[in-house]
Amino acid sequence: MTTLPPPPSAVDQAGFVVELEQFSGPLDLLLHLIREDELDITDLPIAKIADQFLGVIGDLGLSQAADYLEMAARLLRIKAQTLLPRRPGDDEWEDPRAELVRRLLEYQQVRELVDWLADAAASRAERFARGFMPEARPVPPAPLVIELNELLAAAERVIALIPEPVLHRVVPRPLDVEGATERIQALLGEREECSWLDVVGEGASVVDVLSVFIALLELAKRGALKLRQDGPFAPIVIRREPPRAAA
Amino acid sequence: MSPLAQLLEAALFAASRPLAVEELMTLDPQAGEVAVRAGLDELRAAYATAGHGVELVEIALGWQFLTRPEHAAAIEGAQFALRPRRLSPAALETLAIIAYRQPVGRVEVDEIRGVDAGAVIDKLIERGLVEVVSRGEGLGRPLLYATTPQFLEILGLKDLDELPRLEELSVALRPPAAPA
Amino acid sequence: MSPLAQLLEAALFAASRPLAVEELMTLDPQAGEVAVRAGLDELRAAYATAGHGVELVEIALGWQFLTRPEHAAAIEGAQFALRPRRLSPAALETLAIIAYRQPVGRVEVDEIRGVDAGAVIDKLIERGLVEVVSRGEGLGRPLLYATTPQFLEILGLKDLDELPRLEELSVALRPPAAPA
Repeated sequence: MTTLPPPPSAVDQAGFVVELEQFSGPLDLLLHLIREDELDITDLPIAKIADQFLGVIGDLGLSQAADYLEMAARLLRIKAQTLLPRRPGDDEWEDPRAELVRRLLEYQQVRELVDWLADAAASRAERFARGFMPEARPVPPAPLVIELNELLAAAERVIALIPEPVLHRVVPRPLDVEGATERIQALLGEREECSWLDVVGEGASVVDVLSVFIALLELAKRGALKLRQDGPFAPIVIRREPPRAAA
Repeated sequence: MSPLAQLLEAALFAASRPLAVEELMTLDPQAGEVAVRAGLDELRAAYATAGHGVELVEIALGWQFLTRPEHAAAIEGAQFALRPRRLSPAALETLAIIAYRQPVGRVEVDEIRGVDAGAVIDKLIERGLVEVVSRGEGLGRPLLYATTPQFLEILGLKDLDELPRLEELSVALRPPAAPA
Repeated sequence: MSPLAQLLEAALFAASRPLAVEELMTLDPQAGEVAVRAGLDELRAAYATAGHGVELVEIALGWQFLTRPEHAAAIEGAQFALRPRRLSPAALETLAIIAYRQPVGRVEVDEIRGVDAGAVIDKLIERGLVEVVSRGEGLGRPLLYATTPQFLEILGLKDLDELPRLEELSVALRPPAAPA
């Protein structure tokens, strides 16, 4: 039985979890679930723990946080792998849980260190250092030392980083923002709304995508259109602005 | 007390941070390291035996007068001094990893914690607990981080050797990867 | 020393300002003004008789520990002898780029170092080693940076022409050849 911790305290408007008081990350949450059910880390019932993990991040609204989402995906993949049948006597078989188990053990040790550090900090906080400075005059800043050799060594390091005398990276084709702008305006001249794919088409090059993107942002800034995306990786919807008055 | 012990006392009393033996040696050019260490021992003993509310403590690679723990509640209650804010679990995790792996790059910290540690590391740098010490080898020459003397100070440690050894923990951490 | 005198000692040590008798009375609700004054006398006497480098002094605003005047010169001298600070490798690299390319914009520095140099440049400005000299042409008219006279002063150079030319660098860095 999993008792749910209180909901997260700091979720910004965009829905991304900034910092949780409850868990410091997906490994922490995972360890919490394992401890609560008194499960054996080295022989993890992956199906059970994956379902619990998904349940908790859903309830906490964590499903938008990339780190938690990535862990969820990893758990599901391991779960799928463990469900695959394997031939008896297959020596090549490697437990798909192994990597996760290693990370969990390592993380568990970090948590143990955290407890030790927190205790040490708490006992240090029982002692105060000198609060009052009799000589309140400002202390001059410490003298700065730079040796010419140090600077030259730094210059050499820097030079070593430059393959050639600095050349600007050459883009194979210049961005065609104007062309993209015209294409978008033409499309919106015909319809109220179109999608990202309508503008860029299939198999667009990086340069095309960038051109369209910049053109869209520019047009949106000018108030000529509105952009909407219903969720991460959802299609981008481009809408003419202001909407033409209904006939 | 000897004149040197008195001079050390005055200097340590006036400072708000731990002073290293080398720094204390600059107080009196005549006194060498041996004399300064003897003076510190004399001073510590004088405070320990006469029943004082403060004591001389070796901490953060230096020496510092600190109040005795039993007075903390009264001093804080009277609002003459504030206790430092506690570090968040995320900050402590990051500090633990940096302390044991230093010098260490951000990617390694991220990997062990399973989250992006960039913002936490920036906060720790801002608080003076972590600093950039060098650049590593490899792609993009990543910055390498290490703990500062102030890290030792907030934990009340003399040096990094006072951290628990990994073998003493109940689970074993994999050894840091050997540099390629 | 009595427990109350020890508590007073710890509080006076930790407080960020002199404390009045009325304030010190809040440390221990059981102790009245008479007891606190007696504790302060006891504390002052303990420091005065045992030969200490600090003393308890009553001033207009209240009570506070001060170092004895005879140590003032030594302490101030030692405070002045702060450990000289060195620049981090990142700062040195940035400084080297600005020194050799000035006036130079941030984007160019970023490009050469392969990382965002904004924070490092700000630190160099704060330290008085680098300054904004003008705005460049082009997109957003970027700020252009150059080294300051203080940069030359720290390096002991008369002017920028005294910086070794880049072609000479690897020669200049090689240790002087031993006489054959």
